[in-house]
Amino acid sequence: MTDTLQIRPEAAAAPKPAIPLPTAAARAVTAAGAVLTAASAFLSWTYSSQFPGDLTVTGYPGGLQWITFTGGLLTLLYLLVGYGAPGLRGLAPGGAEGTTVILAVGAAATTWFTLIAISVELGGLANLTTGGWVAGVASLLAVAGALGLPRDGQHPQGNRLGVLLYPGKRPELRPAEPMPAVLEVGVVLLTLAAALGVFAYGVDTSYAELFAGFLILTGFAAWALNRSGDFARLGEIMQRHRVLASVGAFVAAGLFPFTQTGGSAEANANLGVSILIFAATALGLNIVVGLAGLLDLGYVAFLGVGAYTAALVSGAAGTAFNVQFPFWAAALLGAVVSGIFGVLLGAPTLRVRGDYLAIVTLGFGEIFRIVVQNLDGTSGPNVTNGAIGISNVPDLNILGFDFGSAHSFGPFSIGRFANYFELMLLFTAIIVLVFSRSANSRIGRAWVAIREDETAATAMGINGFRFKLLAFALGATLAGLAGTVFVHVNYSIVPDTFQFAGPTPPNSAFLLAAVVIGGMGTVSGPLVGASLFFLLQAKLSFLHDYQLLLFGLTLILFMRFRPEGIIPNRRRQLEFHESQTEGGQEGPTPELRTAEA
Amino acid sequence: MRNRSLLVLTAIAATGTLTLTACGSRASNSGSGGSGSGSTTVTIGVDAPLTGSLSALGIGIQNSVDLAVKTANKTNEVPGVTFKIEALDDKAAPQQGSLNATQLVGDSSVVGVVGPLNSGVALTMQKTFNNANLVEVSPANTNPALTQGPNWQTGTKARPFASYFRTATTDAIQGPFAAQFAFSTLGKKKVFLVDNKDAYGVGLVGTFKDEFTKLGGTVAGQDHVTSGASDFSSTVNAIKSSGADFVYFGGEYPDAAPLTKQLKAQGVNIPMIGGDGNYDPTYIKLAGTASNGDFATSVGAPVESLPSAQTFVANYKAGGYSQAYGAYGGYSYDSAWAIIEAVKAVVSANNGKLPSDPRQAVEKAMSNVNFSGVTGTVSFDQYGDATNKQLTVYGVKNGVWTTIKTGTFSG
Amino acid sequence: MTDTTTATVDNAPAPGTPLLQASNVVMRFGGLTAVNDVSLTVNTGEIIGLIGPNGAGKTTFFNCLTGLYVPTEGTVTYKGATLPPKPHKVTQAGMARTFQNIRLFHNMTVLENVLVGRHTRTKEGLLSAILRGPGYRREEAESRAKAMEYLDFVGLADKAGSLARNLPYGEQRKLEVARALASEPGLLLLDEPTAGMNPQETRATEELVFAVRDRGIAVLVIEHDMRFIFNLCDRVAVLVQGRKLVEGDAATVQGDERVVAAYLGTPYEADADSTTADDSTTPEENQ
Amino acid sequence: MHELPQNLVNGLLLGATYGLIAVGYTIVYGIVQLINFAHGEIFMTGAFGALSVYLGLGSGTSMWIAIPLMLLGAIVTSTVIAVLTERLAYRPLRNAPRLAPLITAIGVSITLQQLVWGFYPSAKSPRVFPSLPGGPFHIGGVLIQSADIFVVVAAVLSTLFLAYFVRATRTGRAMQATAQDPDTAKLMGINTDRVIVIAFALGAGFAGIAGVAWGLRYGEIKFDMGFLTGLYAFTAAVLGGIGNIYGAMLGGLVLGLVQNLTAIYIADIPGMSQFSSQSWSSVWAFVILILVLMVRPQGLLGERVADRA
Repeated sequence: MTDTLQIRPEAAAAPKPAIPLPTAAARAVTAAGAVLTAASAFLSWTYSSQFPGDLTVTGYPGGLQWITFTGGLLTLLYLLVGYGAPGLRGLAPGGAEGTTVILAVGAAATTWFTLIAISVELGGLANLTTGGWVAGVASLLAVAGALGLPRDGQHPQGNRLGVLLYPGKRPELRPAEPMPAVLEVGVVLLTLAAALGVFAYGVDTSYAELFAGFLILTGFAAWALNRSGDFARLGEIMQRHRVLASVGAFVAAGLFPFTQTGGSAEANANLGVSILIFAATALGLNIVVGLAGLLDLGYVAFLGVGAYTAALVSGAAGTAFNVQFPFWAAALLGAVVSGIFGVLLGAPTLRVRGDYLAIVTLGFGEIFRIVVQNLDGTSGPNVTNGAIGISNVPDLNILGFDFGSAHSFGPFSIGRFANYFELMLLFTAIIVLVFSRSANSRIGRAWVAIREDETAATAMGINGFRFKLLAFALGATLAGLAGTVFVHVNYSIVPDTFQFAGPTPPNSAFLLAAVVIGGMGTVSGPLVGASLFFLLQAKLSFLHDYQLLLFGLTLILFMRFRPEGIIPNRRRQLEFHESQTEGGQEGPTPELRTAEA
Repeated sequence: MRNRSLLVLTAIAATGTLTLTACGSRASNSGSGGSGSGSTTVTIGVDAPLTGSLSALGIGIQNSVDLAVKTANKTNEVPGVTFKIEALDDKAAPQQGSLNATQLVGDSSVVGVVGPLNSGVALTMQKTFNNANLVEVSPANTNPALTQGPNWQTGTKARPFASYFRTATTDAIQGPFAAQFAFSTLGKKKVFLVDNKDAYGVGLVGTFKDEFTKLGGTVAGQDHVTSGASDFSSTVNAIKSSGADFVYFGGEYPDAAPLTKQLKAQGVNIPMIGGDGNYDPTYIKLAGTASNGDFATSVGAPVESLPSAQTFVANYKAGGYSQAYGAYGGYSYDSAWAIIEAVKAVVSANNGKLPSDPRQAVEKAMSNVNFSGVTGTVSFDQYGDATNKQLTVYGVKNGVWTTIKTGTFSG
Repeated sequence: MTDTTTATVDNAPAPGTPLLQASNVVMRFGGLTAVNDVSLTVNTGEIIGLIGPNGAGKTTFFNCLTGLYVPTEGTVTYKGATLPPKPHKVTQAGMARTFQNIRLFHNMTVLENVLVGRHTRTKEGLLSAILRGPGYRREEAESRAKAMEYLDFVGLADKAGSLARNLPYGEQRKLEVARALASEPGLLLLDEPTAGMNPQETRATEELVFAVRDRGIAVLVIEHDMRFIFNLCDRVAVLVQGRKLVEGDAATVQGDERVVAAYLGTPYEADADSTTADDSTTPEENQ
Repeated sequence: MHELPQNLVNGLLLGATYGLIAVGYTIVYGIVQLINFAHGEIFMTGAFGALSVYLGLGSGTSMWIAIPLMLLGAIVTSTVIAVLTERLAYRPLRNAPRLAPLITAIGVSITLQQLVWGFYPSAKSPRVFPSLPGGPFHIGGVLIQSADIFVVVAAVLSTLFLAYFVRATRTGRAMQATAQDPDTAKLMGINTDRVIVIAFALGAGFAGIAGVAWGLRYGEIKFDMGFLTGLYAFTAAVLGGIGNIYGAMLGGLVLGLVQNLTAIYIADIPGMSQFSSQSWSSVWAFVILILVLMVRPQGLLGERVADRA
């Protein structure tokens, strides 16, 4: 292997810390701050139990205090890593000091978010007890200390993002020597368990403040782990154990309903299955948008085609055809019918001009809803029962397993929505498989080639029209497949669900956002993007009136500043594995195509 | 060694998050603790669009239920039981409705739910509530299929969900009532039917048409418009050339107002009759003078003619709510009160104590509820529909809605 | 004789068989005649050069050969069959090209770029890609082996995993050649392969072209660089203002006064002229 | 009979409004090959700009004074917003992959719509728009409102102005040159950035006029009126041949007729009676779009342009 990479390419000399402190003093201040922050979570922060989570108890943390507690501990951990504590060295291959700064700021952010939320909701700073003030001051102390730490990482000059770059960028890393296989497997499993834990906690957050605090800390922690290089290391290990990691990820996801107990279990399972449907559909859209570079703005209509098809053959009372197909046949039919619609729509459009597709699909999304509304027997033949929709779609029963009722597995019992969660997980796995396998094949390479440069792709013998149509139809098919589950989960289907931009997912605009914000062309991007997006709108419902506005602005800002989405382009990883035979097609980067000008 | 430390990190992260998960539940427990000793607190859920375009209606529903709950607590309506409300925002979206339904079902203190506003939302909620025997009372759903099954029109009525009730009057009553009014009172025999393709409009026009033709009237023509459209000129022309002597419109005022305006501008001075979707001051504001002479039916007697309604209005004002109770305030109050009455019946049947799982009992008690509410006498028939069939016709005179006729639908 | 065998030296057809024949090609855009009655034959085993000042219609002519344009008049045949009017079918038939301004798939790796070049020589569809049967694995492995071989041939084997856009300029040119070769062409069309290169790089390109020819692949080169062309080509054709001025070996062309006049006589005008014939094609290409 | 003349007139009037909006799509697309999804919202903001001017004038103002001011308000509002979005959202992406500006356009569209919905007073429900005095007039059995006359005058004057602008002014010719070949235009010393801004501004101006016309004709405006109308206008632009200004007008007229006539006369086709209602008219417009793409992708007046994809 030729190693053309440098560990630390000519970075400018690291700038001075923001607060001039001797290193030892800085460490001491940070440590004190971090410990105090964590400890303050055991104090009472406010007098009134009115604030959700009841932060009045001294002795153990509650609600948002747990978030602060975790933030304090993480800061301390990476401070110790930077100090070179035995057993921890190497936890931050990309530099611990920058990581510590990020975590300290993250901990302070959640803490102050909590304090401000208390003051605002209960009316005034007077509602904070001494414990609250301790937490606030301690978290700031940790930040101050961290700002006195020596700065590591790369510090490119003259960037507009300013303060965001204070922690520095992670230097390029040399791949680590593999660990013993047992250890690596352990790491993979623990990572998956941790991911499941974080996800389950996020879904289970029962009030908006907790979710917001959770989100703040998770965001900062993700940034920190990326900065520290731990994500890169984990990525390497995952790459080595790809099969285990992907199978494990699905098993972990499958365990999600079992982590949910008590009254909110079904509600959380319902949330879970809704997220899965949304995410799987977004992944289908990612073939069209991310791989082939075609903008489909009416994608939810294909979900609708699949859903209506499945509903019509579900045996629901009052539908035009009084038939009941077995679910496998209904699912297949839904997918195929949806795919046919994709071809019918794509064939005339894709032949002409790529960007006409965007507006034609936008039109189709609207028309689909209007047509479905009209096919009610008075203003058209009765197919869809019009605006009233198809109700009372029966629950599935596959091989004697009744999806409508609760089932117990040993000590665990899962309810209706958890059943559908598992079913949808299977469908998601299929869609992931289709996506990743087609992406890493002759077909996927042709798509990406078309996306990158259609003229050059054509000159390489790729029939542009045919492959664009294939991508479009495949995307439609997968959405149709997701739709067949969708209709059963919701018992019913009405035309109003299928809007371009509506209040809740799935709708075409949100699907596009999940793909764009998550990361175009990646598998995990839309999954993460969809989960994040869904939880955001579900948990922070007070933002609902501004939701679409924020959403529009987010699209603009992402396209401007981070067109590759939140899942970073892992292409660079490939550079370490030059004999690498398989690599995901990652999203486009803000490349300037000046060469062609 | 660096490899080991990675493991350590992961372990810490994993245990940390799992601990968090385990401990995250204190919040919800302590949140529902409530007040007073010796008194059981039960929750009445509310599901309505609290944000978005329909939020005015949704908040009206929420506030009215809140008023009912406060009133019941103040008068100690059910001894030993304190009520509280939990309002969830369904954003007028079926998916959110489904999520809310599971959440309300999961909260064991919930004994009944008021809502939703939209029938599309109701479709996704009904079965979830029904599986849990949790009573749901909608103040606003008017589609007959929700209570009488999808084949109600062909005469095979079958109640799909025993837990679903409503205080709103169905299209099956309002449409025919309007038909009788038009045919008998106004003496108009030729109608042009227009609906806006939403569930409410389609249902209303369908039932109107059946009754009107049964009475001997003729349908001169029919058109369907897309909700949200602006240009109705083709519809107006169709009406003009049909020679109809009035228009029956199924839908809401944002579509009805421009239609009646464009109709009159083309010189077609025939009245438009609509349902309670048209009965809104904005209708007159948008249509201007073109609305003069138009009619709308609405459910229940006019507020000023019912003392109970006047009390409600006064109490609502006194309650200090920042938003109006809206079109469904009275029904929402009655819906909540029906649940309270049912709980009362359950408690008194169980020696003054609420059973530990009262949902099924409450569902049973609902069918026997009978009280004088804001909108008249509240009770439910074998399908869960309100038995109150009192309706009122309002007409636009000089730019305001005025009461024309109050009557009870029969037949 | 199949397409695939032309790639290897052993089975190379006897030199001298006509491979590509363009006869009386005329290309008009509205009122502008960009290519006027040009005929050109490329025989197997030959390296043919096509030169001319800016705006002479070289690229337009080139586009007529690669199926991007359908000539207004005249015919182009490859191995005796009329060239299909679609670029992708031209490649399928056995002609591969590079671009004047390098057009790689920037966000794909070097290896993937070459694998895309294998497109016409592989046929696994979507279903087999998803099912990954033994046939698929075999073909994919074979494709990768072949692709690596071409990378090795152009000297980029050690960069297989890098992103194409991270390659230095000269290597990007090489990659374009490797990508074109991967489609196992009988004729390779190079559009200004040394544009922007220093003398050493130009030398290396020269050798690469010879090596390509030695694999039994005929080459048609469009170039500005006279020295490069005259070193390289068996025959050179000169296009001026859409017409073929002369055609012959290096000495003949170099000695022709009209060629000298065409190159020296209209230098500035030629630059301004770039807006007409030659560059009228760029908008299509540039998108 | 269904009063054919009246239907024709109504269709043409609707179509003229579409045409005014379609011009904006066609100019911008011709120059930067961007489907400016936000153009429908530009139209909508123009209408709200005009309404703001009207409300600011006070109720006593004569409509003859108010109308020119409202037009000015509409044009200024839409132009400013269009130029701002071009400057802030689209220009930084000039060299980005082609998907980026399209997605940005979607974002701009939603943002503008939500800004009006959330922050314009009482814009959550339709807002009443003033109407023109006078009328209606009977002309040969056809009833014409005074607002209809406004639409006709606006459409005719705008088209004439545009024809003059493109043919006879330096900027207009620069625009044509840029549309044909941006790179060469740049080489020839044309400031393409400026041309692009002018294209956006020009399109927005017409959209603003269309906004006023819309408000006057229907008496109300709403925050989401730009979405579907924009879609129709784009269809009109494609129908007429994208890039061709007269084509946009022609496409608009044809589409308006199609929408109006299908809603009534499809019923006369045996077996199709159910598909003839106002609620199907948008479906027919869409079918027309697909048919045009299949049969004559360059549009009615368009020349064949090689696919730049």
